[in-house]
Amino acid sequence: MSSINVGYFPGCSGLGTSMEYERSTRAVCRELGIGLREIPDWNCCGSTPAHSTDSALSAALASRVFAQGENAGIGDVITPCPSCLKNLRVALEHMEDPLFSARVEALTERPLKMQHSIRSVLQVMVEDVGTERIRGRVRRSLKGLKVVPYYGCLMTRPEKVMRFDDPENPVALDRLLEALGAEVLPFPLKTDCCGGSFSIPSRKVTPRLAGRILDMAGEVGADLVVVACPLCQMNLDLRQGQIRAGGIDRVLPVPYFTQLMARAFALPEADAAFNKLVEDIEPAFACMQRRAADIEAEERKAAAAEAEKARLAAERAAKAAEKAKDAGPDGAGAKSAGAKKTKGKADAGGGDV
Amino acid sequence: MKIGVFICHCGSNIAGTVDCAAVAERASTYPDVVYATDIMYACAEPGQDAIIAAIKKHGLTGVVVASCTPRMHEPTFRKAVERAGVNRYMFEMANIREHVSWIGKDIEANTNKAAELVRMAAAKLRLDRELKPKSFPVTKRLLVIGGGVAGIQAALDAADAGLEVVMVEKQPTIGGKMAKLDKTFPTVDCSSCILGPRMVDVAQHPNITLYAYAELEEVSGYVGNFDVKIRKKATYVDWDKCTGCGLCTEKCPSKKSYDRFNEGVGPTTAIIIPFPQAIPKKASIEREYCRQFNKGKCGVCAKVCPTGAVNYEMQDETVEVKVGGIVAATGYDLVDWKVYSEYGGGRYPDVVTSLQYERMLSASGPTGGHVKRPSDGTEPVNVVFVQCVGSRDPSIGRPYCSGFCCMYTAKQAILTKDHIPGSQSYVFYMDIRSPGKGYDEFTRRVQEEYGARYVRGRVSMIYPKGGKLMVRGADTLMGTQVEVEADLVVLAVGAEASANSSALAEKLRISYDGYGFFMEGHPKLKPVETNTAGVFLAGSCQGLKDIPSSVAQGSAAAAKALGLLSRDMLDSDPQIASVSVNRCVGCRKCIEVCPFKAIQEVDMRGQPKAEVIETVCQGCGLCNATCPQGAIQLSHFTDNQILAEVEALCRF
Amino acid sequence: METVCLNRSDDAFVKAVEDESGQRVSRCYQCGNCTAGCPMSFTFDYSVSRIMRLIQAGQKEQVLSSGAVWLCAGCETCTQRCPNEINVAGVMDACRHIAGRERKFGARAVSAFFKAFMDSVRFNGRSHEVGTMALYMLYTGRVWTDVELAPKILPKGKMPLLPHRIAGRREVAEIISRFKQGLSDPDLVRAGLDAQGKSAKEAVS
Amino acid sequence: MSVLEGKELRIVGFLCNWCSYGGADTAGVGRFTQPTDLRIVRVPCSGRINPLFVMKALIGGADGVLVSGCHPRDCHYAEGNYYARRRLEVLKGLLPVLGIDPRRFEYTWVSASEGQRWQHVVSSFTAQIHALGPAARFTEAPEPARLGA
Repeated sequence: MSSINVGYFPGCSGLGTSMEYERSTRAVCRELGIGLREIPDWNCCGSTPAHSTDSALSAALASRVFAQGENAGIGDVITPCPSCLKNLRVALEHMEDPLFSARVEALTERPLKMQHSIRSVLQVMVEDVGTERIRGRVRRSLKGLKVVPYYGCLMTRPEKVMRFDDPENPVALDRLLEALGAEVLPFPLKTDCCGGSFSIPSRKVTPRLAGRILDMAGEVGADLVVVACPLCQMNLDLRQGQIRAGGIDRVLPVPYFTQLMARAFALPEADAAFNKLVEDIEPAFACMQRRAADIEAEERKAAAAEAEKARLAAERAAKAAEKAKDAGPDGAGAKSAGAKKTKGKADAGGGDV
Repeated sequence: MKIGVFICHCGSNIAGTVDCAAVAERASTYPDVVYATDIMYACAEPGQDAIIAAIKKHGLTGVVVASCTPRMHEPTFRKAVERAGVNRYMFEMANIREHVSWIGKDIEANTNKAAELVRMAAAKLRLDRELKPKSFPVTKRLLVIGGGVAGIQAALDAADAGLEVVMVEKQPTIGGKMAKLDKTFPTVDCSSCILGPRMVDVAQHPNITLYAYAELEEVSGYVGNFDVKIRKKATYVDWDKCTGCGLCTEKCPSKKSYDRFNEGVGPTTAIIIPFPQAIPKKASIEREYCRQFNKGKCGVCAKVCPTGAVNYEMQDETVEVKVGGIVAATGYDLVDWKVYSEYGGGRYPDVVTSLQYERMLSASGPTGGHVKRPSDGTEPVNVVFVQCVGSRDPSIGRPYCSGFCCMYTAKQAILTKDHIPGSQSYVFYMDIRSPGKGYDEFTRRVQEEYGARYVRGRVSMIYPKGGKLMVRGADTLMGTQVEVEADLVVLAVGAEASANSSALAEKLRISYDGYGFFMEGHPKLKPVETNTAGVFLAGSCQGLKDIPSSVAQGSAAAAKALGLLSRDMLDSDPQIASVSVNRCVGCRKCIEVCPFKAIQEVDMRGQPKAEVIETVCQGCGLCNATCPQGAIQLSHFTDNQILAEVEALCRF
Repeated sequence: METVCLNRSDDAFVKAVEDESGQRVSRCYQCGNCTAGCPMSFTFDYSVSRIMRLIQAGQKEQVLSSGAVWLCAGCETCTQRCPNEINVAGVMDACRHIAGRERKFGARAVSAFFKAFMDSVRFNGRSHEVGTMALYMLYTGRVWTDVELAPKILPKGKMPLLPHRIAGRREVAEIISRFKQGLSDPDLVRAGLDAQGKSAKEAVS
Repeated sequence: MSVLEGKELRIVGFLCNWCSYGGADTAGVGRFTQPTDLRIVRVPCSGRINPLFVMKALIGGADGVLVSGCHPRDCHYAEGNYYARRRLEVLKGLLPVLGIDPRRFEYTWVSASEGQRWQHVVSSFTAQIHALGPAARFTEAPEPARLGA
């Protein structure tokens, strides 16, 4: 697959609080040959407030988005925001029911004519682009960076609607970050809820829920928490001060995965837009570079030791073969084949360095 | 023909939605019907007496009873008419309960339908002929499939009564799941102390032949005379030579093999004797872990074996046995609990299954009976038990209760306190199911005397934090979320029908339910029989049950088998095929389709003709539907009879 | 605590919740898994499983006036782990719909935030963070909400003061207004469909 | 009264004794409500069913015929249901030639434990036959003997 062309729904937060997600997503897609066609004059999907009011109202707002896409001939759409994704996906599911679909049309007065699909940017990255191609694009590996992936609650749930990855222990983002060179630490709270939009009406929610996530990330030794959801990012990053007031002392930067992709692809700094994060990420990168240097030194040492071992083994084998030559032809054949095998292994080891 | 028709009310079961008197009235107008009446309970003694009296009074030569399913009471009524001097095959039933009164409430429609079913039965009866059974000799040998506690009980009971028994066990040792248990509830007596001697009895009984590490390959034949093929899997050790000294298992260099018997608690070797009390106590090689097989060189076990029993060239071997009856006692397997990613799905070493915990508790287990955390070998203090993992969970297709987890969890909580006096157990449960002798008292003792904290609610998630496991649950009685910091979590994993049970059922030609459990003949009255004559069930293969129930069923199956095989001759069902020699053209089509090889070609004045071997024919009628001449007819289900039923229905 | 009279179960309410959510609440056997995993449980007056129980018992008043139905974050953890495959989050959503229609707001701050958000969408066609916050403060009188975050985020240029208004904002406003007029009411729409179906059949014959 | 006028249609079922007849019993024991149209003819095995039975029923006045046997590989007589399936599939292809709508005949598998499945099979087949309406009656029903020969 050389190029992908797909409709794009940025979501409202992309214009404000998650503009770094928006910028890095566009830059990374450009780099990977994914053509994004923004839905013209798109509207808000209604988010939690709409589906909390009425399912048909929520679906009607989603339906207008798809109708706008239709006008531009767009059927397949991707979005970076899992909350938008869930609303749009649920709307499409519900609208398969004719009565529900008629209720939605009573609100929009714009019946849909095309087949529509909606997926997340993350899904396209792992399913269409694939981790191998991503690995191939890496110019500045994230080797030495210890990360935990935080998927949030909606990326994989509800399972029947999202149909993406394991709902309890997703690994798509893990694989993607590994492809960028980062060390992905096991993180048991990958899909725990951070409190979502309830951080505004209820002050006690974020310190407790987002706090628990940051706490665990710190405990497993992460340099940073990688996210894929604007709401999660805001709760974990912007509100980290509020959380710290609740007694958690660690500072953890919370970048979007697309920002790390932009950095690993060596895209311009404006594309990665790390300066938009509230908690500074640069100390984490500095730490990464120190660690990377240590790792490389270790690897060189190990490779040298391996090569030495292989050399000695080869020598021993050669000597044995010489001895065996006197003993008889059968034994010699067998032994020298063994020696060759060992040598081959040493060569492969050398190639890795 | 003089037909009598009896319409059963079955109390209100039928009469509630069928006007039985009206059905009887309509039946009295059907051809050859000379007597028709409705009756309160046809199957009860007064009902049977009334039928007999009517036969005598009206000189009836055929009887129709409209009541429940013939699968239930056809034999009952056949015996009754026979007592009145009418051939038992001059009898038909109309199923107006399961197929009419119980599936709809419209009295008009039900009454009409019942009357039509009676008309069909009467039309069929008019073409019935008197039939007489033939008798055939019985092979007095019983096959028991599965060497768990149910199979052992069945085998020993049958063997003690003088029957020859062949036992097939797919693992290298008998003992089944019970052999893995440390103690048993509610007495907390040692499992191997009570099972061990029974296992030895199996090995030493002169009437029992044991094929361990063997599987049933094929079954043919029929009740009284089954032909069975057993595949003895290659153990790569000649068991005639092996003394069970265990030297090979000490010296085997492949020390990281999966320990099946110990449920993977600690590794084992590639050549194994599953456990010290194994029966037979013989070594076998697990090929997938063996260096000789994987790398082509090693041979350590062969070198150290003092009797030269190891044989890497060994092949599977097939044994053929003739038996008269079969007891299936294939037990159960644990549900694959790894589908619960919220419990770690196998990623957290300190989350173990109940069966693994049994092995940890067992003095002969891999930890020597010391409870230790698999992660760091430390002794746990806070132990959380989670019940209903894989039970009562429609979302994974296991909506049923496994039946024994409540009890073994209580037992394990008691044992935990015994092993680690300073420990605290927490048990998450939904309902405590303890209907057995001394069972509920037992679940009270664990709370009152042993201080286990029972929490009514499911666990939503388990995750590691700081060397501990955080258990997020609910206490629905308090109405709150609860959290426990645990050192060890034991999942009371539910059970399911053992792997490949459906394939075995198909070999035995018995039915199984949607979960793979074998179907009993009747849920109440034929708990150990199946619908295939001569095949019986014992233990959890029929439905999950605890040890006492499995043992009881083992004995019951043995009793049923003995009842069958105590006779020298069996009566064959005369509802079999027969050939009209005039019509038969000797085309051999019937011979080709017969699944039982019950038809042979004979020469009749130079003409080839088909002939049915009466005691072999099972009465399926496949030949009847195949015969292009209509020359071979299945008695009691002839073409004319079935067409008469169709006609009785469609003409009106 | 008040005695609950079980004879006075509001069956119409149970049916309304089941219709609105498409779920069968009788499937719930009160295992508590939803409560066990609920991240918002600590803010609830009744735990989720209690809400399910109250719905089963037809205790309409207690359900609709509870704060819990409004404080559910819709994270779907309960739905994901329910052994009986009940979309519990969907049931909570349905209770919110019914409570909203009956103008019962058990958690004022939450419903006010929802209203502020929807108003922002109605005015602009898209949600506007600053505008939503301003409306929220106006509706609740909580003028100092998150004010300490302003110095962190404003210099980042991530909070534009002016909304992005879309060309089709009237269309969006009309969707919301038609909804308020009750045009998506299931009975009304069904009647309309039936009438159409009839006329279509007539046209054929 | 032939069929309950306007309420019922004539549906004939041929069921094997071991699986489907048992499944219908299980449905009854479970009180799974079903339409009342169907009348069941019990045969030992679906392999006993001669396609001519089905044709005789359809020509003789049935509006629908339902055959049900054991699941593949689950036959009480080892392989009767294989033969049944082969024969009945041929029959289904033949029906249009005889001017009979093939939807009036269905062949299915129901095991003895599948009461709920049986309920579903009966309900949907009955609905299917009701949707097709009463079958056209042949003016003269052919003699059974002629067909059976």
